Amino acid sequence: MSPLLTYGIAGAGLIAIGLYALIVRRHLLRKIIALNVIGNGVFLTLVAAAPRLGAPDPVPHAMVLTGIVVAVSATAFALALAVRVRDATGAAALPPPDGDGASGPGH
Amino acid sequence: MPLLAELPLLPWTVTLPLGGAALSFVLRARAPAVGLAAGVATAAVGLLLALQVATAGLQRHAVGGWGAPLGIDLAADGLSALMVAMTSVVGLWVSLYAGAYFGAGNQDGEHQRAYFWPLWLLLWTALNALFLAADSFNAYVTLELLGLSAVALVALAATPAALGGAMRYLLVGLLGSLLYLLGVGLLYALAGTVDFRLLAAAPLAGPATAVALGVITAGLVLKTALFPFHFWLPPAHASAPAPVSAVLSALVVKASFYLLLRFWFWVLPEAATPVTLNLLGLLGALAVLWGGLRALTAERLKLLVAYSTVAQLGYLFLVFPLALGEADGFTAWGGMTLLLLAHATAKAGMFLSAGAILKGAAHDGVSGIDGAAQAMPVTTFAFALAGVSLIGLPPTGGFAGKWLLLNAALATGQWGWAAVLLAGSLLAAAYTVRVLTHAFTRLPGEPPACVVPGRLEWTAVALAVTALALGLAAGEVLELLRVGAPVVGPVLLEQAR
Amino acid sequence: MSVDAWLPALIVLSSLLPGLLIFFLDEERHALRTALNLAGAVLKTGLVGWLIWGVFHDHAFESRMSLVPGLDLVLAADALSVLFVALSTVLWLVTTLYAIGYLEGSPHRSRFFGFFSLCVSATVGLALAGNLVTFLIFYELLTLATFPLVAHRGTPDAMRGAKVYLAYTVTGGAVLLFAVAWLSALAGPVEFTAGGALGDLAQTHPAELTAIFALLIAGLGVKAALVPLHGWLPQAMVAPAPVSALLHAVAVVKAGAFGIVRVVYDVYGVTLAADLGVLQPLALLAAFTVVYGSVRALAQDGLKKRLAYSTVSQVSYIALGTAIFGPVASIGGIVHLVHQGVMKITLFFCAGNLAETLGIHNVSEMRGCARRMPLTMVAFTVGALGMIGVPPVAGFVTKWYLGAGAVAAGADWVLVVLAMSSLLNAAYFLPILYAAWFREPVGPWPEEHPRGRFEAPLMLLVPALVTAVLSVAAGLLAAAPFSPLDWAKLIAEREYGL
Amino acid sequence: MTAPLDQLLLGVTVATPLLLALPAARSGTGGRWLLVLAALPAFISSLLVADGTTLDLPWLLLGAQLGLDGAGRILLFASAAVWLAAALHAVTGDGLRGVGARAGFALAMAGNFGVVLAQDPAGFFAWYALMSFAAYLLVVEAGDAAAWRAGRVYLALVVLGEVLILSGLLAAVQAGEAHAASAARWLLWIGFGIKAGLVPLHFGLPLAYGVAPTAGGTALAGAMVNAGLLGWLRFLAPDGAPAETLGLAMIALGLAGAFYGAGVGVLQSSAKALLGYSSVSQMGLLAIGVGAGVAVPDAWPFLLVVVTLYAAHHAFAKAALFVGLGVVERTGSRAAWLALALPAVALVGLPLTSGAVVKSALKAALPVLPAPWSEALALGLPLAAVGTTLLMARLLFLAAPRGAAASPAGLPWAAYAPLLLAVGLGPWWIGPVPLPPASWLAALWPGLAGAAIAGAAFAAWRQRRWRTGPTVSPGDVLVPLERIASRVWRHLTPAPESHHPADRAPAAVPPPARQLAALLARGERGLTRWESVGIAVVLLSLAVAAASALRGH
Repeated sequence: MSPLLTYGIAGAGLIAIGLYALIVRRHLLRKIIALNVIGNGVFLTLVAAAPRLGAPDPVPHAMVLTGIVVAVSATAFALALAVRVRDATGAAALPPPDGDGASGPGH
Repeated sequence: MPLLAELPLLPWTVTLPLGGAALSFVLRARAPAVGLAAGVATAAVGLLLALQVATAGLQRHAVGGWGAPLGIDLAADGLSALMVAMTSVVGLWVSLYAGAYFGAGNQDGEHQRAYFWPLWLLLWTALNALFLAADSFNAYVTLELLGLSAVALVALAATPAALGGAMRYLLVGLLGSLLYLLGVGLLYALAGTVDFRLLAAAPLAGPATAVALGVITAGLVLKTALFPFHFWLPPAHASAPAPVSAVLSALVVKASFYLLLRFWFWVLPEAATPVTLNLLGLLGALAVLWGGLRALTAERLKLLVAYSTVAQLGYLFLVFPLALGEADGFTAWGGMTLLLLAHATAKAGMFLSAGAILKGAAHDGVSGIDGAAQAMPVTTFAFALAGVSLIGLPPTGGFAGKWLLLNAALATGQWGWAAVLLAGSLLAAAYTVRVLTHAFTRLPGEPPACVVPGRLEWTAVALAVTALALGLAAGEVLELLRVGAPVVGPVLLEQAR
Repeated sequence: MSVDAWLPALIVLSSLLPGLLIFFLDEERHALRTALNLAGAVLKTGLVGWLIWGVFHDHAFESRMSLVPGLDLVLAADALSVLFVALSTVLWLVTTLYAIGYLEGSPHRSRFFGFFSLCVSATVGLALAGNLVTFLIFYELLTLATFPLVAHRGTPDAMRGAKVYLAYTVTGGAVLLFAVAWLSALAGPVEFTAGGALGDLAQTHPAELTAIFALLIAGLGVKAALVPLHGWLPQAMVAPAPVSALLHAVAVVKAGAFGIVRVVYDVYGVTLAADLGVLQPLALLAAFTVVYGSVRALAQDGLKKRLAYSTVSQVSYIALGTAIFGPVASIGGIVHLVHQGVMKITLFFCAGNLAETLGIHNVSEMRGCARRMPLTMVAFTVGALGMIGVPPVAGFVTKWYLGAGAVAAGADWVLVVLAMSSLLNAAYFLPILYAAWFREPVGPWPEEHPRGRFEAPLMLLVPALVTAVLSVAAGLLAAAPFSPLDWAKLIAEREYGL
Repeated sequence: MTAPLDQLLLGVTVATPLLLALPAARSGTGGRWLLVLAALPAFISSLLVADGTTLDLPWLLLGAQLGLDGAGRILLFASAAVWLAAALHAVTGDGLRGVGARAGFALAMAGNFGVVLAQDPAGFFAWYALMSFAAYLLVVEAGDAAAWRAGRVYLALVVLGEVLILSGLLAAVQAGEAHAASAARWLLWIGFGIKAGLVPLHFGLPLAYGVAPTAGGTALAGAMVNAGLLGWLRFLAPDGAPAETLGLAMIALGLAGAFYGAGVGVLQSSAKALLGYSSVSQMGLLAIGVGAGVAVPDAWPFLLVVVTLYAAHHAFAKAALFVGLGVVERTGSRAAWLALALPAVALVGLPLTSGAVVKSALKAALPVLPAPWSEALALGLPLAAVGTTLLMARLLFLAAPRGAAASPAGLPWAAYAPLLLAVGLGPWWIGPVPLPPASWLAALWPGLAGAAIAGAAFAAWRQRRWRTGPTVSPGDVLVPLERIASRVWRHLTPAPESHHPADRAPAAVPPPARQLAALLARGERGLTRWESVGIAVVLLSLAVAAASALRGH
């Protein structure tokens, strides 16, 4: 079993796990972490795809680095937002999508 | 115009708003002035770019002189030029509107006023960069940037609803862009490049390609809020401040759709199968119906408008069965583009007028705008005109687009899609009228005085009128669209002769 | 490019621009608003006069503008369009006067007159439309321009009526759009041409053409209030009197009827339509509508409602005449475009006067009102007798040609329909006249006369009398040159290539 | 051959009453003189205008034409005279006091003259309509309940007649449409028959005559009735198409009318209504004449003359009777009452009267008919004359002045005397038709027989043996008809509703829509759940991937 395949399978597994968690977990922190897991899975897959024709290819690594940067900033932002949500709604979970029913002056 | 052809407009369309964002973030007190200036400049450059492409054809610029495959390239063909132009027009009017919308009154307003501009200009940067991105990875970065700034803008309205909507929006957006990134990575692994042109040239086939296309499609569709992935859009768009809602509905969702087009029509047209095309078309049709019905029964005005966005996005997906794989695809292609542009302007106008009306309204229910026609005739007029374009009544851009799509559907004998177009029109008419009847309903006693500054009114009108003018200038738009178009064919099809 | 290429566009603009300007006038600028209105109306009348002269001498007027390659906006003038244009222009002038008097002192007049002018521009536009798409465009514009007029009062009633109105017309518009798109996908851009524009398609796609015809008629039938698509018309009665007058006489209902005429003569060509066998069903439908409308009118107590159902019945005369193959019947149908217009607008003016001056809304309240408002009731009587078909009022000429044409075409059953409808018309109009002229007045009416020596304000009285005179003249001088009948004959000649 | 002056006269004939209508109506009772003036041009042109004069008015209506021919001249003369007399009577008596009545009088006059002169179908119809509708104002002049009822019936019949006539004309004008031609004749027969008292649509006549004041009644009975007849003469003229059935039908109904009118008329208790029935009976005889001409085209030319003359004679006699009744009513003078006998015997057709001439002429024409009919008529006409005699006897009985003679202002005889004169001189101006002594007896016995019966009845009455005769309300068959009509009407027409039918507030979202909304909301909640979203994402990517992968192979 070549390391490449291992990486690939591992990446896919991570993505699957993350997706599962993102779906079933209610707590925002868990959802954010789940997204990070997915992200890592994606990165792993990219890295796995990196060594082509023997010589390692720098481009995917550059991509992954960029991806990580993006992921970090996104996570930070998500965490901040999660805190705001908890402050506003009292629970660190997604409030049910305020369906209908006209509410007071709010826009 | 040789001079115009020489101008290096591509980089400016990105750097101008970026600089504006930074500047307005630093000079917080002056934010509105700075932001507005930057906005106007960006819009001007964007429109010039469209003119440049129209006259001088395809444009390409290698940032920092690197060039593909490694460097970052900016490229503009007809479609992206139109997208940039659309962003410029909507952006311009929204900026003018926002300048008057975020009152300097309460502390909350101050906060919004301070943070709106940098975020909005950042968003604008991301949009332009995405539309001009020449490679799929650059597109990923701009996509993320776009998503983050959009979420931040939604969160500006600090209400629980807005925060919840923003959070959901963020999670979905991240998931979508990650899926997209996965696809891009796979394609790179296969083709060894992320550049759209090279990808299109590369002989891509096999299961890995298929998986790549699958995840890319899923991710982008998720971000485009195609039915049944629309669940995040209405709360986010409906709870954001009016100018933000306008930008989100008019522009942001179009960005991911634009990428979808790039991949399906340029990169992997040969991977399209009747099944997938009809699947996308079907989801679009369902979106039209579902969104229309939800809008018809929505009780809050902005939610109604948001669901109308869901419906209108559905139309765009009819382009897959109608244009891709057809001999003369340009009819549907042009129709889709016209609808896209018309919806951008009309929907922005609708959100802006809704925002203006609700500022003076007792509550944000649809019935809260009773008597608006008396208090704010101009704004009501804008709303109505925008609605007319959404319905697709002549002579608006919506009509031109629908007409082309209808023509394509009928000439190629794909009756179902024609029926969907009509049903959508009727639903749109129904929910527009629902609002207008309330607006025209006369309140007892003296008509309420108009409370909002005039700028909130005529900016909305301007956008609605743009949607109308689009119908009259459809010919020019289609000419520009032909530059580097992935499909060919006459503008209107004939079956018999 | 000569002025001939501008005239049609100018005619549309002559009411469009004033309308747009009026929107931005503030409520108090009565004088300016009135000036704009009348200037537009008079200018338009002049231009139309020129147009008539030109068309009579076979000038070709055409303004063309390309929206999209293969999708042109064409305004052209042929005999038929000129007939309709002249009608709407003259009646617009009159109705504007009436409206100015009617709405004196009521709020939102700028909005009202703005949409009023738009409405007329749309009507004239679809009259001058040179191809199906242009027609469709103005057809929809008309829907949009009339909605705010119907909703003008803003009362729950008005809103409901307007809603129903829009529900019907927009649906009809969608059907029409579908049909037009289908036809264009089949035959390319369809330009109106006397004798038909479809050429040899009949051989290749008979089935499609039949289906499209049905769809077109369904789409147009909504505005033309063909049963069972007529439901909106009585609802739209909540509109202010001038609007109802315009809706029934010129704008909406007539637009539908005009469209049917166009489709039969200038799109399909009457011969092709006859060959396809689509005329007979249309004739039957129209005939049924004629009778049905009259029967329903009988059962209405609200004056305007009764008039509305009478419109349902009368307008179908046009479709009926169109659907009977043969020049004579066509003349009858076409000329009724004008005749029904002038007569019905008279009736609505009078109804408005009664409501304004005496607060009469129902037939049951009209006893003796002729003693109080003789002139108004004279006009009303003229209109009513015309509807019944009593010579020399215009309605008689229509019935004459319809009947003669039907017999000539061997469709004798139409005579029975005409007879029934005449009887029914008499049955729901004569009692009104009887009560108004011969019964003792009842009900507390405002004692003091409004102003001046006249029973009703001059601005309300004069238009009614003018249209009444017109409807008599149209019948009495039917055989004179340039009478509506004369013009209809010219049209029929050109359509049938006689 | 058409001199401009004659053409001018024709125009003036119809124009004068039209133009004088408004002034006559507006300028008080003095305006009644204008009505006399209005009838003069017609009278003059009936005497002066040359035969075959035509006046074309191509711009009018559908291209109108006025003209005068033989039959037209005779009827114009009679009508003009009758209108003149009626107007004169109104002036010297106290008729036509109402504005509406004067207007109606003038307009109906114009219509009547127009009908006589019109040479084109549309024009004929137009004048006919003008006359009929304007006459409504004369019928309801009295303004009491009976008048309104009669007016309603009259109007209904007019409309029905107009519709039938219009349909008939439309069918007729399509020359060469054989299928239409015969239908047209039947329609026109019935349509015009309504005015000409055709049984069973006759009930308009007695009803209208019964309520109309003298002047209006005279015009109705003396002049306008003939418009219906003229319609027959103009449009039923044989044109080669076989029409025997129609002709025989006309004869049959004509005969029926002759007897029915007499029979029911005798049982009337109002003299005027009785005159109505007498008209029904007389028009029945005329219908026989026309029918014979229709059935036997060869006899048409002769019958045309006969019928026209008969109509003129009937016009004068009936007008004299009507005016006479009016005079007797006002003055109560016995002389006036006795004078009624002259037109009465003229109607009966005793020798030396115009009646005798026209009746013998009619008899002379009838043998042309096929077998059973000629005999039936040879027997029927005398019997009808007996009936007429009874009618006239009953009339004199009813009209007999009761109470002392009054002497009102004005010249009550101003119109009566000339009419009597005209009736008396009838035989001479009707002229040419010979009256062999042999037929004197034939002309005499019905009168005598009738007189005998009447005398017996009168004696019985005098003997108090016969207090109250049975009576029939005017408009016999109408009574049941009216009941049915009113029921239908109530069924069709609404009860008055309130001004504002819209007090109910509009439901913002009607219930079904609300259910839909709930349904959609539930669906939306389902779609919002992360489970569904995640699954959808996976499914979509798999679907696309799978599809394109399969494509790949």
